[in-house]
Amino acid sequence: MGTRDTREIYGGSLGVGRFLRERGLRGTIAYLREHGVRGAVENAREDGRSLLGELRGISVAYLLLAPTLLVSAVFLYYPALEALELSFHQTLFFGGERTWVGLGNYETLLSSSAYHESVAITIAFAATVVVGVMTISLIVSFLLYEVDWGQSGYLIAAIWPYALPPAVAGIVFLFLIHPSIGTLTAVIEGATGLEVDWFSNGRQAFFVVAIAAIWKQLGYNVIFTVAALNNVPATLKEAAELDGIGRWSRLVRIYVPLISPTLLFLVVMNTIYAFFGTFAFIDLMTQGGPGGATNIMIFDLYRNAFEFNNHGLASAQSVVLFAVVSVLMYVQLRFSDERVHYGA
Amino acid sequence: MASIELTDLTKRFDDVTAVDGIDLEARDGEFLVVVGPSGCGKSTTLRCIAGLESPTAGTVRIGDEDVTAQEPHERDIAMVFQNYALYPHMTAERNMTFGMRSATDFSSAEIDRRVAQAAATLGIDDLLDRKPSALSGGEQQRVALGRAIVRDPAVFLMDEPLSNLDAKLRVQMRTELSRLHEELGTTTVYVTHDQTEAMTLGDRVVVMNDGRIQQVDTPQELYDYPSNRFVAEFIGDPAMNMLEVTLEAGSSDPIVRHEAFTIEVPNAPETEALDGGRAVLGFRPEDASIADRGTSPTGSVPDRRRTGRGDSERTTGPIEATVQVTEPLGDTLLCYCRAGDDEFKVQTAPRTGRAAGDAVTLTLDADRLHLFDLETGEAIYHSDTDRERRAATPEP
Amino acid sequence: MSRHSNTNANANASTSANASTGGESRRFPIDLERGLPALDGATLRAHAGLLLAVSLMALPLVIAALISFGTRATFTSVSELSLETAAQNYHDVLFRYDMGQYMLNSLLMSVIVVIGKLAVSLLAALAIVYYRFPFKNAVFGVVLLTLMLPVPVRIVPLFQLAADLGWANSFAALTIPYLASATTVFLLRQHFLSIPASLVESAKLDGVGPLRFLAFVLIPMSKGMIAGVSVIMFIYSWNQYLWPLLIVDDQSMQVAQVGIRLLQGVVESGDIAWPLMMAGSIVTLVPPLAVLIIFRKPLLETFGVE
Amino acid sequence: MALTAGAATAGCLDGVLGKEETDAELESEPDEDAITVWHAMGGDNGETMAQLGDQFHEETGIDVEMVYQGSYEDTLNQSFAAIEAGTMPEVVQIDSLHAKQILDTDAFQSVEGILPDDYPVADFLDPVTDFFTVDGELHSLPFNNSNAILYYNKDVFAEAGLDPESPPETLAEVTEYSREIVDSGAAEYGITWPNHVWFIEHWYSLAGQTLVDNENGWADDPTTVHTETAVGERLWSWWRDMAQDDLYTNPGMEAWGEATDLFYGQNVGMLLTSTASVAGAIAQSEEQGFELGTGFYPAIDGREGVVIGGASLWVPEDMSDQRAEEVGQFLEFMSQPENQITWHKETGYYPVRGEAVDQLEEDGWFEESPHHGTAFDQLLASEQTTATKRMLVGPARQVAVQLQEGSVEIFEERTDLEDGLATMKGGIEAEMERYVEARGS
Repeated sequence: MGTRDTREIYGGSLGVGRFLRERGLRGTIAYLREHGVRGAVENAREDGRSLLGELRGISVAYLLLAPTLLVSAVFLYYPALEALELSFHQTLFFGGERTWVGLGNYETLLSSSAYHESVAITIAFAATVVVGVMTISLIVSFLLYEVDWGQSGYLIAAIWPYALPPAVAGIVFLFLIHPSIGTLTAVIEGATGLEVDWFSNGRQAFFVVAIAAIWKQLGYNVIFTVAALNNVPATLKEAAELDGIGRWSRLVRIYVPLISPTLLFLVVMNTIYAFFGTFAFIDLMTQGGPGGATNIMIFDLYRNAFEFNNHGLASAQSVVLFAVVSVLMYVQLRFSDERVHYGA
Repeated sequence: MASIELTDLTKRFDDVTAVDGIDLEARDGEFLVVVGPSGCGKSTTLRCIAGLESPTAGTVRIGDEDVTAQEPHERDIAMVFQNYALYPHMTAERNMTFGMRSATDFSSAEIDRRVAQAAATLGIDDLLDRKPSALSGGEQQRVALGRAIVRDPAVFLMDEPLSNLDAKLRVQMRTELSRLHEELGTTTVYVTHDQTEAMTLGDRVVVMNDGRIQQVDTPQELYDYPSNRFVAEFIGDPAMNMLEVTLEAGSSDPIVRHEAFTIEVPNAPETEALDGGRAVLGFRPEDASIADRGTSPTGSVPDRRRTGRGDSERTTGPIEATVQVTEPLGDTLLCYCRAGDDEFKVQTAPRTGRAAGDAVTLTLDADRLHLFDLETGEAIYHSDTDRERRAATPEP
Repeated sequence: MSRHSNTNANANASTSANASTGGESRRFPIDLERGLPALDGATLRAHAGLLLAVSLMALPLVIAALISFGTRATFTSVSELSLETAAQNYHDVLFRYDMGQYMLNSLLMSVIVVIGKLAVSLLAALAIVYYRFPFKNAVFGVVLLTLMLPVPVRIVPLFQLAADLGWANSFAALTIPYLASATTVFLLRQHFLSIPASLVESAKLDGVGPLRFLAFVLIPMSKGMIAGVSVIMFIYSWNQYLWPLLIVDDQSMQVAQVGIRLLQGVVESGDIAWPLMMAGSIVTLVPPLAVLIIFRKPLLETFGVE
Repeated sequence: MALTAGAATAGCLDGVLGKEETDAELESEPDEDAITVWHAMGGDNGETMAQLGDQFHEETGIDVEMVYQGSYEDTLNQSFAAIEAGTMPEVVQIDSLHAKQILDTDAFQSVEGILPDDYPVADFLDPVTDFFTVDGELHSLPFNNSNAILYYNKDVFAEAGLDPESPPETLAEVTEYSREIVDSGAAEYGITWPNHVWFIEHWYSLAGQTLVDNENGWADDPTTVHTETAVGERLWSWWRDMAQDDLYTNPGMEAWGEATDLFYGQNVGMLLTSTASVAGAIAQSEEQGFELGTGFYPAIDGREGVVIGGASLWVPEDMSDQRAEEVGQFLEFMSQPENQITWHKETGYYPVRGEAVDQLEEDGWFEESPHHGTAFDQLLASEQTTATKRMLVGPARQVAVQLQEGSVEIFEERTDLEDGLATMKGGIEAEMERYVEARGS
């Protein structure tokens, strides 16, 4: 984390980091074999600080972290590993009945064209949702920031979808544009001349669900974006106005770089939302249909687990999903390293 | 009250050596100032004394106790920070007492007594129930000082406490700090990058650079007898002029030859060894004076600023130079003069109408010349012979 | 095809705004002499864009509310809606279908999760920011990685674990698995990093212990962030559906979200309960929305992510 | 809602984890001696269940806790989870479609074993006993059974010039009636029904064609589905033509509520759905101001018989004999004629006990409310053949989903008839094979 943070004044590091850096892994192991751990610790730590003092500080640090690490280990990591183990079985009745099939589940996934389609659709869906959410929330937040009065009124109206539970959002949207009994269906058909028919038209279903997912996530993004904009020093806004820079170029050239750490944070959170959090819309509106057009991975996983009681396959899918999202996350963070401007 | 002793104090951060094995002693009750450019290790040294940094090597002793491995609060020291470090959500009074109330077993009556006393000393009685955001910079700094005084520690440690204040307030706070030190007499280590502050506040001044101590001395000694080029150029504003010269044995006194002039240097026994060697001549702008066109270089020169030294006025010169730029500072006029390829500054009386382009003849105060080794920068010669006589007199 | 008519509207707003970048002067919104809000071109367009965006976002809620006033999901005219049907719907939802009880359970669960998660995350953030200890970055990475392990990915083993612990139908099962939170630790860490280092140094000089420093300095100075993060945690735990659905089968313990699912079950059995569904949805939306509105100020002031 | 989290956390920083533990114990442990019944009866039907439970409590003093677990699927999932967690209730209502999976868990005991000795098992209606008897024993207590009937809007019929008293009986007639309705503008569409496998089962059983092999799954685990048969081709081609000519509208996957809503909103002239909605249909038709008609489920051409739907009450294995005896009493109470009659009248599920039927006929109930009788008459008119005995299939959910999604592909003409039928068949065969492989035995 850049230069050493002078805040870290409790605890101690036993000089482990420095020790490793100086000697490299093999050197350290050789040293340990020769002097034993006690000798190494004795030598490695910075002089002048009592070994006991540092050890006490370090144990306090781990004690403070214990609840978080314990809960993470027991209720997040252990079940995740169990899921991995489960993915090598065929299961029935909520995992009660399980027979070992090794990579059987993974083979079915690799060979099933439906699953390949599902992966492709998921990535397209995630991209649409993330881009849609980021652009619209940025525009709305920026307008909110620019407007001098009535801000809190607009704000409440812009962030309330965040409070809406996903299942409820799904039901409400189902009723808004249900092809035959939707409240808005007639209006939309009148206005755009399109035939609202997303029960049978795959592309339409994809966009309808994407719009619902985007709409739900706007609130969360507006909160963070407006907060970040508020943190940008006001002098910059005045300076830009003096130079006569237009509103939208001001947004793109000045504000976006300055709030890029927040935007990066939001891209990561929106990606996780698009992959894992949009299941309710699919489950309530299209059930992955029509013809698998909206069968995103998390829905397929959920249906295998809870409708077909095939937890083995579902676990395999969760492993693949985890891998896909990790790769995407890594790319995002790597890509953004140069673009994100820290310390606004 | 207690003295502070650092022996072979070293502090390395990964690949950077911030403090490189320094030995330093702050006498009991002394106001010791550590001065140097940013990144010279002065703050790190202070933090090692405070215990906020653990030294890579060497020991820290306060009073006669080795505190190197002790926690900061066991060292009976108090520290004042550059940004005051006041808790924004607590009143001034709560700020001053939060530490004592949570970590010591003083009775609250005792604490209240100390707060009242400290507030009186600093004149902040009416500020006690206000929050930092409602105080000015100077007031916040006084509250920070109050927090240190309330602890009645053995040592005060101050990390550039005045640099956030505006110039006028800084001068005022300087006099207050001196008065405070007179009154309390607590041993104080004061870190600053401002050499004027160092000269005015310090009983003694430690000049540091690149993690090493360049010189420790009283302000006037530092000014008059810098131990190397760095101290010479760092102490004193405007800085001492440095000209590359060669030394030659003269008839009676050795001769210093520069491409544009040669001058005699009085009774410099050490210079014989460097006969023909190259060195660096140093003289302060106020020790050079401009002779009027008419008078001979060696005669006494009316417009030379007296430096309060009554004894014999030996001068040396002449140096022919042309004025490049003049900077009127109100009480003096600073002339940037050029002789040959070198440029140097000369401080003369104001309102003498000197202007850029004038050709002038300069004479130097023969008792205020310095020679430094070209490679090491170490001082090899100070023309003033008073040093032994003055050193013998007892400290003020 | 414009994906979202909302973007379209804003696009128009932006194009015209660019056109007149020239003499865009920003005047004080209320022009004192003339007494009228003197809106120049740019602000007018900003308001127009905002009104459109905001109304499109609010539309679903409005329609859901309207449906909850009627007896059938598709109403042709407002005349079919009436206040006493609404009263009837909301009364049924709250009492006959126990949504009231479910919401109390959800409230208790959310409050415990918020307080528990906050305490745990504050301690973790304190350790991560103010302590130096070996493998610190690895530990922080482990905490952040939990973001990638959402409930559906580990639901079966988690259920078996909770069952083995004998936690079925208990508040322990509903709350403890949620106590570790990557987002909260991350946001608190960002906030602690914005507090000047000299404060903790002067605390250390005074000998103030880390926990006292947390309780009397860090927390009072982070009230805004804590309130903001609590809102996010409250809404997250209020919206939990899959895990409570599985681990709780005694309906007196059930949470609001599963209550909606039960209402949906009622509809699936052919009974026309859609207005009830909408009433249930509106009712479950009230607490998180109230929390969001009450705490919107801290949310917006402290959420800059450096 | 004191949410000043800052002060709260500062105050109870140390004891916070302890606080949760005490809260967990405070929650009341489920009352041990009450008989817990998990059921999937929502809304009014759920209320009737609760009344019956209270009545049983008054008569016998044994407390009954009726717990509504959501849809049949949620209840099934909850049961599997409960088997794992060892938190099984005393009685679980399971849909007849999921019977095979419950049997395969070997966690349930046959109901006949715990019913009182003098219980008149033979009094159940033949098609009902036929379905719920496994290896010669009544495995679960038939409780809420139904089949699908045709609901139609007599005013729409009249407006379209159709005889309101003679509803269509064959698919061809349905097409004809629908065209009249749509052309005359009496309603937007002719007919709709929720996209659920139960309706496909009806058409197959009426045509006397088993849907899966091995005697509809009763002889042995089924290995294939009979989509590529004459019946399949006629059914799905009819369905496609109806959809393409806009005579049929798709309310959505398993969209029971949306389908009835379309019918009550008079957007569609005819509706196929379960007799369980008859009470709701009568009420809504009066409210919406149109005259309701009901008729037999339209067949492809012949009428061999309708397949039974609805659910039955299963009893888990592990319980003390004393508790089993109490549950036996409860089951007997629930299937007593009077209770069957109240259940039938309030919900529309037909009575499954002969005595109850005789009682109702004596009271002239079926004349008084003919719509209630339609499904019942349809049941009595059905023969007992392997085709009319609902399929017993392990991966029931997958079979249902594949058939339902496959149908959409066909009637939306995203695939031609032959490929559509073949894909459904292939997909289902794979699932059947996986199920047997996973179950092992």
